[in-house]
Amino acid sequence: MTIEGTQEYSINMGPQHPSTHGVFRMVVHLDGEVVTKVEPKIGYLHRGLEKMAESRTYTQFIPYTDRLDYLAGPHNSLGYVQAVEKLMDLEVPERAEYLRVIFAELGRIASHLVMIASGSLDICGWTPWSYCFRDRERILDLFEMTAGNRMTPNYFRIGGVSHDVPDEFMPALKSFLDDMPENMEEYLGIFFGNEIAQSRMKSVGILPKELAENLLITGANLRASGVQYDIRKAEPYGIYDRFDFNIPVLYGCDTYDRHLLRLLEIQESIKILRQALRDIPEGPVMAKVPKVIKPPIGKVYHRVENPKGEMGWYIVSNGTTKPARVRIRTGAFVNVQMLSAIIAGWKIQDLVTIFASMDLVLGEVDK
Amino acid sequence: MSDNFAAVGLLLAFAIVLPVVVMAVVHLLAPHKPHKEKLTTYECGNEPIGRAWIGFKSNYFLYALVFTAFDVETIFLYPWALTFRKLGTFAFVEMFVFIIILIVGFWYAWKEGALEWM
Amino acid sequence: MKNEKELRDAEVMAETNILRASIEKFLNWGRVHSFWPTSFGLACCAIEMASTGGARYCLARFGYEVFQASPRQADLMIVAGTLTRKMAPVARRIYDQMPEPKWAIAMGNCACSGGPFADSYAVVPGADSIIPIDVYIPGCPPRPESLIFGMLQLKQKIQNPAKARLIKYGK
Amino acid sequence: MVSDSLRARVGELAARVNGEVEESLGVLELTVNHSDAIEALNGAKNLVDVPCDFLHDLCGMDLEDHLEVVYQLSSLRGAQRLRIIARVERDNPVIDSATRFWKGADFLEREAFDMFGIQFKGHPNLKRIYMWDDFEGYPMRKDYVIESHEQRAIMRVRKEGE
Repeated sequence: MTIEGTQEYSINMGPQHPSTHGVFRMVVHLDGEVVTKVEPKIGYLHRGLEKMAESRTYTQFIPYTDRLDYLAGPHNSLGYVQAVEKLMDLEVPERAEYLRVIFAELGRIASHLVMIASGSLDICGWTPWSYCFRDRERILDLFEMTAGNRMTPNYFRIGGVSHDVPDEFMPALKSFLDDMPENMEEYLGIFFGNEIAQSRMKSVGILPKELAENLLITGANLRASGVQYDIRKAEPYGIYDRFDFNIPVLYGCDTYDRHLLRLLEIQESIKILRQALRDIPEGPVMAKVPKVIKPPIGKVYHRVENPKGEMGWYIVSNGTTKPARVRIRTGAFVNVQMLSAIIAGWKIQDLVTIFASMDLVLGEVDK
Repeated sequence: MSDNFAAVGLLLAFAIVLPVVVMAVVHLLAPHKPHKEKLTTYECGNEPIGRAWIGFKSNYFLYALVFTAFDVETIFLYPWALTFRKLGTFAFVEMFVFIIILIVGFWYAWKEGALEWM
Repeated sequence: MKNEKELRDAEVMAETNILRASIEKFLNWGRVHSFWPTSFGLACCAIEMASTGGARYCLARFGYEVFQASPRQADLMIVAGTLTRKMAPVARRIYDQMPEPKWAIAMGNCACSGGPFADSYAVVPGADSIIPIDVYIPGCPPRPESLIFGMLQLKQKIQNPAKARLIKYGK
Repeated sequence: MVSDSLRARVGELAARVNGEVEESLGVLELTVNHSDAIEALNGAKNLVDVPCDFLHDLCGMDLEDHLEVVYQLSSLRGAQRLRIIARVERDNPVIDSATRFWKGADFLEREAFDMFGIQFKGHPNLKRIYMWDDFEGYPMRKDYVIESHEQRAIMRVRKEGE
């Protein structure tokens, strides 16, 4: 649709680019300033995790799961560990289940904080970026307090968690949960209330409901387009059915709603964490698990509501200590297709905000 | 009317000498090792696609033209704004004639659609 | 790495000229107190590099917090994450496009030696086969403090080159 | 926990596309040949009252003697779940593409092609998604030999236009 006499200009928003949140490359075809087509080219961080899973035992693969979506480390290992337990039909003690929910929801809050931070950084909002990273540091302290590593704690084991939390974990978590609500007021004030951010994000990058379902989008991007679907409610795994929290759904389908939804999900996660903190029982944290884990022959597909989308683990075991096939269906890998579907007609600066609202992490996209 | 033009001459000399000195020092001291890979165009680490010498829409150029026209106008306004009380009413009216002529030009550009941003 | 050799020989020749050496010492003093790292973040280490620039670990105390996106204005490349074989030519090109007094830090096990992904079919085992690395920072991901310590080690290495065998490359 | 209406519907569907149904860990599995995989998908998509119309995952599998394409289906509005396994020969792996039902299957199929070499007929642009275009071999196959350290340390030369 270029006006006659003007040609289409194609550039590389390549692997090393400040706004692509990692090594994501897209060839952008421009007519002046308006984007006509985008071809995402991924694979620049493809480390072949599925192939390596076939040459590692079940417990050896747990640290790799943290490095898939490295912003919400514990949440990926939650999916993998529960899939293997489903395969071995293992019963996890109560306290371990609660600790898993606490770590998973902390991972979700940390991931959503980085999403809001990078979303605002892409519109040159430096202050929200430092506020979100300041709050995220407190979550990383909690991870480090128990498991030693900040971002990828590698804390879950098949059959429970590796060890109990130290005594100063619960008070620290409690004080973090008490401070969080007024931090949220800060974010609303700086970023979501800021009219520059609103004018840059409101009604930009519309993803209609039917297109979202047809593109198999899952997670917060789907709920921002008005589809009430969350695996924690649709198909509760672990002990998520004991907590009462609601699923925020927004119907704006635009970039602003996708960002706002992450903020609402942080509020829901705080609600879950408060209930988990209130009624966490005492007791063992690890089930009776044989020294060498040899699940029976079988296939299992276990889905987990990862902050980036829905993460599916399809594990096929042939009775030996190493899985025959570990298939990782990551939310961000399928959500990438949303970009080329809705980008035609927006300007190149809108492309940056739409890309930020999809909340991609390249470790998860490229596996 | 103060006529000590020495200050202005000093400022002019300093304004010319400083860049020359800095450029010379940089030229002498900075390591200068151009090799083929370094001089390739930077496009996020990839080979550039297509040609950069293409025809793009003309309204970007028109926008720039309208801007330069009115930028030059403001340059004329500065000295006048400082001293119009001393210059008397004639200069005052004369400048407004100048502004009105440019407003007509602005109106014409606006009507012709030079300011649409597609 | 042909051009690598010539650059090193030029440095050896520069060392012998006394006047040049003292000016070089003074320039190095200026350079090491203001690294401009290019944000070459690949994987999890990139997020740790970002939180190093955040408010708590504050890389600004050392003057290194200006993360330049384009290699033209950068003089330090931090390879933060897993360098895959598809990304290797891109990394080499960005390293080549950086102006001359440039150094490279391999942050994290993946950049140092391929780390946990060393036996994968798609990963370059160690970024030093692609880019001449000056400082290796172990860790997966290394803590922000160890990244800052690595940059300070680079500062020591540049300020007294004789001790750090900077010039004895390939001798 | 498989609802018997789903079991009945899937039984009829299996009869129609002559596939076998079994149940593993509470999820129905319908194994079909690759020629009528599309028919099975279409049938599952509009089962009468338990439509499995959301494709969660599409992945390749390598079982020494033949390859498999595994579709994990479920629905955004009900609790029904179904797994369709389509057997594909190893030497000439061709199957119809599911992008006609879901546009989202595009990347999933490109990944299966990149990793296993399964050709998807009717796919908009079937190219490698993870590896670079002139990479030979399909890494996820069991018989793929990983190159040595030295070979992987050599920087590949990019061909034009990449």
